[in-house]
Amino acid sequence: MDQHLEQSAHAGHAAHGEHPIDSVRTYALVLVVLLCLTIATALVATIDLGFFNIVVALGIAVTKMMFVIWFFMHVRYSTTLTRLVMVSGVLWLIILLTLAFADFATRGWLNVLG
Amino acid sequence: METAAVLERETYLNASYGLKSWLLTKDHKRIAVLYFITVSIFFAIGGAFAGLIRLELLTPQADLVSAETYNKLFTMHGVIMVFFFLIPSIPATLGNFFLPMMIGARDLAFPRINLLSWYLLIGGGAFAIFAMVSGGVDTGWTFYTPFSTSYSNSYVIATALGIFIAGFSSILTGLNFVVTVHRMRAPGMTWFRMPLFVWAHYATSLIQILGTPVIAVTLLLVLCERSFHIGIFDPALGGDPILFEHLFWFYSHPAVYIMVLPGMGVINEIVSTYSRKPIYGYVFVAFSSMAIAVVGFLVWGHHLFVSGQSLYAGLVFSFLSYFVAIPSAVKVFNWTATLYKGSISFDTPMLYAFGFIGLFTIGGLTGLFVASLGMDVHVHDTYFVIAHFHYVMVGGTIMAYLGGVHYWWPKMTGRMYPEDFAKLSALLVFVGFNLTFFPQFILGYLGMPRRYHVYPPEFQVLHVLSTAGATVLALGYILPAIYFLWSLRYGKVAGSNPWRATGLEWDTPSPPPTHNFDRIPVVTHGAYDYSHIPGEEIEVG
Amino acid sequence: MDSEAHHLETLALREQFDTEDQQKDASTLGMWVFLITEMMFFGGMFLAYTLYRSTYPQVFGVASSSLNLPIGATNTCVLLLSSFTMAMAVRSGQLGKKRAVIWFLIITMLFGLTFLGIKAFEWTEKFQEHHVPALANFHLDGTPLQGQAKLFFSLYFAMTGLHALHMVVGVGIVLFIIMETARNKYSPKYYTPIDIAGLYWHFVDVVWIFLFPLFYLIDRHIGR
Amino acid sequence: MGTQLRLLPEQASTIAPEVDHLAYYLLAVSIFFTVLIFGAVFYFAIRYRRRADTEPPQPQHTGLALEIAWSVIPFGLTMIMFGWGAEIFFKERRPPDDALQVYVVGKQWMWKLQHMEGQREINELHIPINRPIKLMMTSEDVIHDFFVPDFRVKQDVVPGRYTTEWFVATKPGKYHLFCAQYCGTNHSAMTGWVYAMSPQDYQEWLAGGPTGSMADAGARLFDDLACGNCHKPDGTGRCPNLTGLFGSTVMLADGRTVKADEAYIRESILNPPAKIVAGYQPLMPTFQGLVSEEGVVQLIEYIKSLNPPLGQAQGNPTQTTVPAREPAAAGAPPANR
Ligand code: HEA
Ligand code: HEA
Ligand code: HEC
Ligand code: CUA
Ligand SMILES: [Cu+2]
Repeated sequence: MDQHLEQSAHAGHAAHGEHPIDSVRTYALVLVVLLCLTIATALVATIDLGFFNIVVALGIAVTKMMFVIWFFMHVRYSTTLTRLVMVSGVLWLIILLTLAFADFATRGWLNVLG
Repeated sequence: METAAVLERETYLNASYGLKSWLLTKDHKRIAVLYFITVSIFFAIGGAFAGLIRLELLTPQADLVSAETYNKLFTMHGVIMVFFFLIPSIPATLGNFFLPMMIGARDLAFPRINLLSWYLLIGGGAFAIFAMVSGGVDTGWTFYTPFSTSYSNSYVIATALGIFIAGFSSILTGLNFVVTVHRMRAPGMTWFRMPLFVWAHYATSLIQILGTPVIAVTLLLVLCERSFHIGIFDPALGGDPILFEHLFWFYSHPAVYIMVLPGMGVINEIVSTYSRKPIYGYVFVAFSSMAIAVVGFLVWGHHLFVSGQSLYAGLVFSFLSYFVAIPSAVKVFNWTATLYKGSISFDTPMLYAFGFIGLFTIGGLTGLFVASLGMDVHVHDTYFVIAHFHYVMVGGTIMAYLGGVHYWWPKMTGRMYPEDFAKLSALLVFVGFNLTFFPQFILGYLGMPRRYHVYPPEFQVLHVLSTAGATVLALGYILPAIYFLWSLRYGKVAGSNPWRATGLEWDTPSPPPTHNFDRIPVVTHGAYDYSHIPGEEIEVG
Repeated sequence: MDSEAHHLETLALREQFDTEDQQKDASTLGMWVFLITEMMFFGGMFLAYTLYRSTYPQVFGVASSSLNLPIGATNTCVLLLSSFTMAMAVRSGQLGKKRAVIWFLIITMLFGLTFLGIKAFEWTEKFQEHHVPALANFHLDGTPLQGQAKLFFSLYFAMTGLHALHMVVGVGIVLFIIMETARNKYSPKYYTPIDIAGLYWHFVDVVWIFLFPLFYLIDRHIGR
Repeated sequence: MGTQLRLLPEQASTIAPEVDHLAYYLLAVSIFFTVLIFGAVFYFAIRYRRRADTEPPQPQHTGLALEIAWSVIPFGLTMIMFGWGAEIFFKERRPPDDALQVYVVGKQWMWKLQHMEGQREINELHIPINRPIKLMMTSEDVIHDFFVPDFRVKQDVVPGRYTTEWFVATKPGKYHLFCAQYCGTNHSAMTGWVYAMSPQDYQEWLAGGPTGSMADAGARLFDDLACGNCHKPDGTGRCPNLTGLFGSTVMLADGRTVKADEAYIRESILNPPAKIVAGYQPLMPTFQGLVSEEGVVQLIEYIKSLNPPLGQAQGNPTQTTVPAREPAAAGAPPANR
């Protein structure tokens, strides 16, 4: 757990100085990776992999997202709290989707209408 | 002597004068006052609608208003009460005022955003009022599709837009509180030294942040569908109207905890102060707020048991619904245990707290009825549900709100309210409330459906009781409105700590100075430390 | 402890805060919290999308392949480029290079506008192809299920429209930051607003990173 | 009934006493805790009232055992509520196979009901007692809800799909029928009566009605809409033979299988391209707008009547249009979206 959760804010902020500044090279590399992934995903979409089209498309999207938030959004230097905020956001989205699908996906079971 | 002190000292009230100094203020206390005035007006409007509803239901036939008008009445009653009164009520007034003070901060983290939140509420309210005066809206506060998107001929768009905007007010308040609690605590104010009021508001804020955007986007989709005829929920295109219900309740169930958690926070402060004891099981109560906030997101489907949702989803949602009941039960038991061996006084706020504990218990327990699948099939959309939620929202939250306003009135205004009248109003509210809503449980079980303008004559007796109760209840609400105004001028001057309570907000003069504390406190012990009884006064620095 | 309650307010240190670090932490946290509200905001639409896509995979596949893939991919690249220049602007802010900040932000803004321009072009295309669900002449070739096809395009317009709206707001924010930078408001000690604007911009990029495969890519093969 | 005060609605169905028993349990738990809390609050408040303003407070420590006890015991009680409620719910939701079917179409602001024998009613439902009645319900416009308090049953009626509700009435009498889902201006007027009658009375009532059954009406409609031009009884032509369709498992062109229930047939008529039968071309035109929801249910009854008498029981097809590879079981795509 982040120490902020345990200590008062005033006592805890000493730990947060400036985070290091990334080099231009890092950013440029990230950009290249992102562009390559984009081209890759667009190309893969034109071949028929059946169900795996979805897996690949979303897999690449998640990878791209990770690159953007990890480098561009400086999450690699961020506090545990920030990461916690992010993770909980994703978690809540998952709650919304799964529990809603608990309904949609099981409607036809049991052969009872409605 | 005391009067002189109040008059000479600079307080947040006399720091500057003029309308502009209020409308452009960044002081969380002034913004809280603005909110207080705003939500009071909304409550009066919503209450007026309730009055008309009750009058119409006095007889089985339609004799006061037409069916159309009646539908608009309960819709606007629900919309105003929920979105423009109850959700902002405690957090934006008492929370805004006292949360920073309780953690020893000079203000919220983002004072400008705080002011913006108030303007958003006003803006949203303006749309809602516009919709009301230009003809009203008749969808019910739940806006079920396809009625709201394709069939209703009323001002759905303006109302939904109003709620949409007010939603952002709520989101920004939540955001502000979360950041404030994380980043603005005074030295020594650790998480487990925070008053439970702060914990409750922190939990509330999480719900506001995670839930409100979903209702916003849902209403946006309704707006699009209604204005551009694109069909997202339209069964004619293969769309699913139940999807709307899922999206709506994903927010609106957690929203009921936005409404009740702050009230529970208030009750913690009151019960502790008037029994001069720390809240029994502090840690459990703190975590129960968080548990309610989290688990509250897993149960929304219990509003859809008979909607055509799948059996299995119903099963899951019913099961999970019982998990929210436990943290609520933990709170009730801990409050009761706090009274044990306390030093209990019967000042008005404590009477409201007793009222809250009792009525919330009844409301919550009837929540267990409706969470039980086989039972809900019978009572869903009947007056049983109406009674359930008025018990938790009116018997619960409004009791807590009134209790809190009485409790902190001396701090906010520097004046005492008249104790005898206050006790009378607490009594009127309690009696009136029960008379209004208890008969509705029976009505509901008998099968009286909600949102009915005319009804079979055999239900009349109970409806008459209910209307009679509402009259008493209205008196109980109007009385405080009068004596609070009266007290602003004629009330006894309150010292900094009239209740001899603990808590940083009582460590500063009443009314507090602009930046809350003359010097930022250093906290050395947990909340509710009654190892000695705090003094009546502190020196005015 | 800080007993000076009424210190002078500056941009870098507003009066409710004790230290610059505290203020910076608060602002960053505030932005992240705001971003998860945005995420839930889009989340409602993602739910609608997921439901209908899984209910009508066939029609959605056909509709997907009617979208213009080269243009969608180009637009994705434009947005990624803008994210890069945004990251560079923040970096320059950290280093206190005022001119670089301004230039990078201007490029970012231009990329943003390019994205919007291309999007506008795509939408006009949809009007010409009769793919606008609100219009009476709606028709999608390749499937008899016109109603469900309408659902796809309703979601398409709602989601890309909302995304575009966020871009417009983003461009406005960048413009504001450019002006403030020009007025020397920021320094290596206080560049939080640039940082925060960056977070917002990247977030909007991330949303597109998902919209692109969901609308343009998945099940594209079904259409052909 | 009159205007005298009642506390419980009549128990007029087999499920009603069960629901009431559950209610008694819930009530008992509620009364217990309400009395406990009110009692404790009153007792402590009086017993420990403040006697002097300087009274020293008595510190007290949290009892872990107590916290656990008052979480676990209520939790146990709620699990009974859950289990019991769920049991009744499943009973309420799963109609027996031999139920007498009645079709219900909700519409702003009236109930339209059709019996198999051909009787049609508005805002009134006549049924025999002691016989399971299954309502097959849909709506022409917005969501409604078919609520009979004395039977303790309620189910939303949703446009675009079928929902069901069933019950066994136990007492002859006249019972309220309410629309319990808000549906617009005259929602509170969308009420009616359910007449539960002894089997003999019911037979008499039936006899007083029109002669043609629902299936007959469906057959006429089948002719009027010229369905028969394609769907020939001998199964020739480019169209599937509808004989024996109902209850069978249909193989679709995209490889899925569906169970041919009411929802499937409704969809086949109103939105034929949604599910194409394997081996056929999507030639069938949509009948959306040409046939009302009532017409659709008549057609469904007609198609059902094409099944040979032996195969009456659902889920036991005597004949399938296309040999089924596997029964539409759990996991198959839901047919009734
Ligand atoms: C402040 C608002 C609030 C609160 C706190 C609650 C709390 C609860 N609600 Fe309620 N509810 C509403 C507001 C609220 N509700 C509204 C507005 C509606 C209707 C909306 C509409 O349709 O218009 C509604 C409707 C509603 C329904 C849908 C009914 C229907 O439409 O058919 C259900 C179903 O499960 C439900 C359940 C619950 C449960 C289980 C709780 C629990 O959280 C209650 C927990 C509390 C306790 C259990 C009491 C304290 C405990 C004890 C004293 C100890 C003993 C405890 C046990 C034995 C467990 N509520
Ligand atoms: C916070 C929420 C809240 C509050 C406080 C109330 C308060 C009251 N409600 Fe409401 N109610 C709802 C939320 C609330 N309600 C909701 C969400 C619905 C569902 C709507 C729907 O179906 O869509 C509903 C529905 C509802 C119905 C059902 C209508 C129907 O289904 O047909 C009824 C019927 O009795 C009712 C009655 C009352 C009464 C008598 C009060 C009383 O407590 C009100 C008493 C208050 C007053 C009478 C005001 C008196 C005070 C003043 C006038 C102050 C004077 C002002 C100054 C001096 C400045 N309400
Ligand atoms: C133009 C010819 C045509 C007409 C007219 C027509 N149908 Fe069809 N019908 C078809 C074809 C071809 C199919 C098989 C392809 C498919 O599933 O859509 C079919 C399939 C069906 C099915 C699904 C059969 C199965 O085996 O699963 C039903 C039910 C049905 N039709 C009912 C009707 C009804 C009722 C009408 C009149 C209101 C009607 N049809 C009119 C051509 C027609
Ligand atoms: Cu139909 Cu209410
Ligand atoms: Cu709920």
